[in-house]
Amino acid sequence: MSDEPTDAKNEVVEATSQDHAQLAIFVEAALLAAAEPLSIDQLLKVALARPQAAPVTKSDLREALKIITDDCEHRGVELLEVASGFRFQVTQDMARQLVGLFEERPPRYSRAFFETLALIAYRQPITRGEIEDVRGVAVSSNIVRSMLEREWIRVVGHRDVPGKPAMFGTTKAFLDYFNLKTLDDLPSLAELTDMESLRIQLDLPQVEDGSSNPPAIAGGSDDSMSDDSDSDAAS
Amino acid sequence: MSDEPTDAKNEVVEATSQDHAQLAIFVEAALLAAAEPLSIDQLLKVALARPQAAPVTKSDLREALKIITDDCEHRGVELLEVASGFRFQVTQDMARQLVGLFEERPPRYSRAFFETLALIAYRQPITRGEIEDVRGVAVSSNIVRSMLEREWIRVVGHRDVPGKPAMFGTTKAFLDYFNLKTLDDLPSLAELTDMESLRIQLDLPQVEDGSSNPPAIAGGSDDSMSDDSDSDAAS
Amino acid sequence: MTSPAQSEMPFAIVEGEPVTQLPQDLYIPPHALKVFLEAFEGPLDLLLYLIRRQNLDILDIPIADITLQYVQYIEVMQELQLELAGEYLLMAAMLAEIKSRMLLPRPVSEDDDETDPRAELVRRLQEYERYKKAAEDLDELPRQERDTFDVDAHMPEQRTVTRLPDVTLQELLVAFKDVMARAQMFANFHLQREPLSVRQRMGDILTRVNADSFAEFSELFDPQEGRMGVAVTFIAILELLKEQLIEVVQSGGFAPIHVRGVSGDDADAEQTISEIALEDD
Repeated sequence: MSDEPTDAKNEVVEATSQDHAQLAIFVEAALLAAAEPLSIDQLLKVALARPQAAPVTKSDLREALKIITDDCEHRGVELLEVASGFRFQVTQDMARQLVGLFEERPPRYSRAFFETLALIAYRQPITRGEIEDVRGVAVSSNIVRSMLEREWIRVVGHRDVPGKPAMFGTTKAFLDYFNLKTLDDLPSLAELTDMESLRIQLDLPQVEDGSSNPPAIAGGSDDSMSDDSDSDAAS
Repeated sequence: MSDEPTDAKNEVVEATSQDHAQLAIFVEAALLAAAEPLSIDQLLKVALARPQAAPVTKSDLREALKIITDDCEHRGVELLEVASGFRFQVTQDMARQLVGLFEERPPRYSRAFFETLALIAYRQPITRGEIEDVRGVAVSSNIVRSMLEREWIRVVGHRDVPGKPAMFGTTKAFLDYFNLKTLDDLPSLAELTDMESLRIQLDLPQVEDGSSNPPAIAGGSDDSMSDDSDSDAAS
Repeated sequence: MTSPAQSEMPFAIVEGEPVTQLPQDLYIPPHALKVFLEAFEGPLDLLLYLIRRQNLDILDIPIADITLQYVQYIEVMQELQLELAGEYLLMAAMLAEIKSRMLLPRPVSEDDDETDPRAELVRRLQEYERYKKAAEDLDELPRQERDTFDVDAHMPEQRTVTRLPDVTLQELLVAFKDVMARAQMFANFHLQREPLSVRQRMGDILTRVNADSFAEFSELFDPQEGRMGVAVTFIAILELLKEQLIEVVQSGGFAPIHVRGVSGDDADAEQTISEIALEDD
């Protein structure tokens, strides 16, 4: 059967558009199931490996790929040819709509992070070695680095001891984040005794999330009466 | 929106079939882009997170999912609802055609593996000792470990007997892998051909949506008042 | 009921040929027999095979015949030096016991199944067969990676906004309190570091475990001693293990860990069981 059906030979069964539509379904499934892009050669190999493989040529495959491309016009995915072959890809437009899919919940800082930050805030200026002395364990470089990156701490000098270790202190950005005017506004340990009053007093920063959609959520909960009964049964 | 259009309010924009078709395109892209199945709740969250989100309800989403299902009728992929949500997958028919695509053979599991898995699935919560009682041989640690690693089973509690052995139950990932929505979808157990005195009763746990197993177990023993007459005779 | 004549029943099929006798002069490739015998998932599976192969009624097992066949399998396995799980020998003993009880005159109420010595065996066989079947059903369910495949579309690169964790002042304060409290603890610890020496702890542990009885691993630790105390105990246990003065045993993957002192050998329980089994033959 091979590559190019010669016009002369009528014996050669020529693939009809019906066949091409069938092939397109197969190619679509193959591209969606494959982890990597597939080249025409790979597609040909896979097509010929089918249990009852109808003979297929590369030009048949190109026809099928064209059908898929046209079919994608009104979909959120498109057929894309990249260096190593063809693959399905979410359109740029749609990708922007899918932000909610990949929005990670912000990670939480470790206990080590909080303790280190607290020591820097309350005992500044302080060296890493001194933090380690109090905590009884080594302080990971990652923790210090992430605080420096957030610009919550800075190097305020060097202790005049062997090795000249850096001394850390908090920044203005740190005060801003916690809505503090000066370090004196940091709560004292004594204040911890009454958690309730603490919470009121502190005006803890709310998570500002501009993108929350109050109207949409309201709309959703409007329907919840009727919806919930459904979803109970469903899930 | 769609479910209960209040006749009075004309201001309420009703989702048209046009809107549902648009939503279907979005949902299709979301499911294709997501690595895991997405539940209705997750889809709703993602739909509402769109930059210019039109209000969307769960019933709108169900309409969209229906459109997608219909659309798949003539494709090599299908929309399936499994335990943790909806996902696209290659149809079984098409999967057989795709043999040439995958070099690796699918993972094979031993009989011991499946017998252990079956006991956990049908008799959960169950301890290792109880599995061994039925099978008449020791359960290898490797089998249990590989099930835990695949996250097909998990420890759902500890039996209140000496040694406090762990009780195992299956996970949503297990159901997902076997294309099941709930434990009720498992093939039913063979009937016992009974001698008069043999009354082996199976306590198939109910699948409580969302709620994890431990409370279900507690519930089980709560119910014991009514059940005990049976189960006493059993085990 | 068919009376199963042993001569007609091959106890193994090797390369298509039925084998009705123990291989004595005839050479059978041991690996072939090994593969065949290893296909059984345990004594219940082997028994079920023997029963099903002869279309016997599971509710009315001819115990004498089955026991004979079963024991022959066990012998072949032992001859091939297959690693024979203790459960096989236990089952042989159980069959022997049922057999002897069957020989005793039955109580008057003949039809009362409760008194049938086979009842418990039948119950176990049925239950096992039930889950054996369930396992086969499970294996046949269409599943990912074999019967269907996940599909995926590529997601174009997105400028992802990594959200940074939120921190409250309260969390900071609590962390400060914790770390200061711990520093206090460390200060105390400095005063009493001496008594927590590893060597002394090793001695303490050795007096608590002895060769005759196990001590539970977790009981060796005293939470009251704090983290350093626990650490010292742990180091002491490791040291004792290294010096082979104790052994640590866990019966299974998630079972509790036990510790005992090392001494002579353990009695061989399997030996006794296999003697019972063969004695009865």
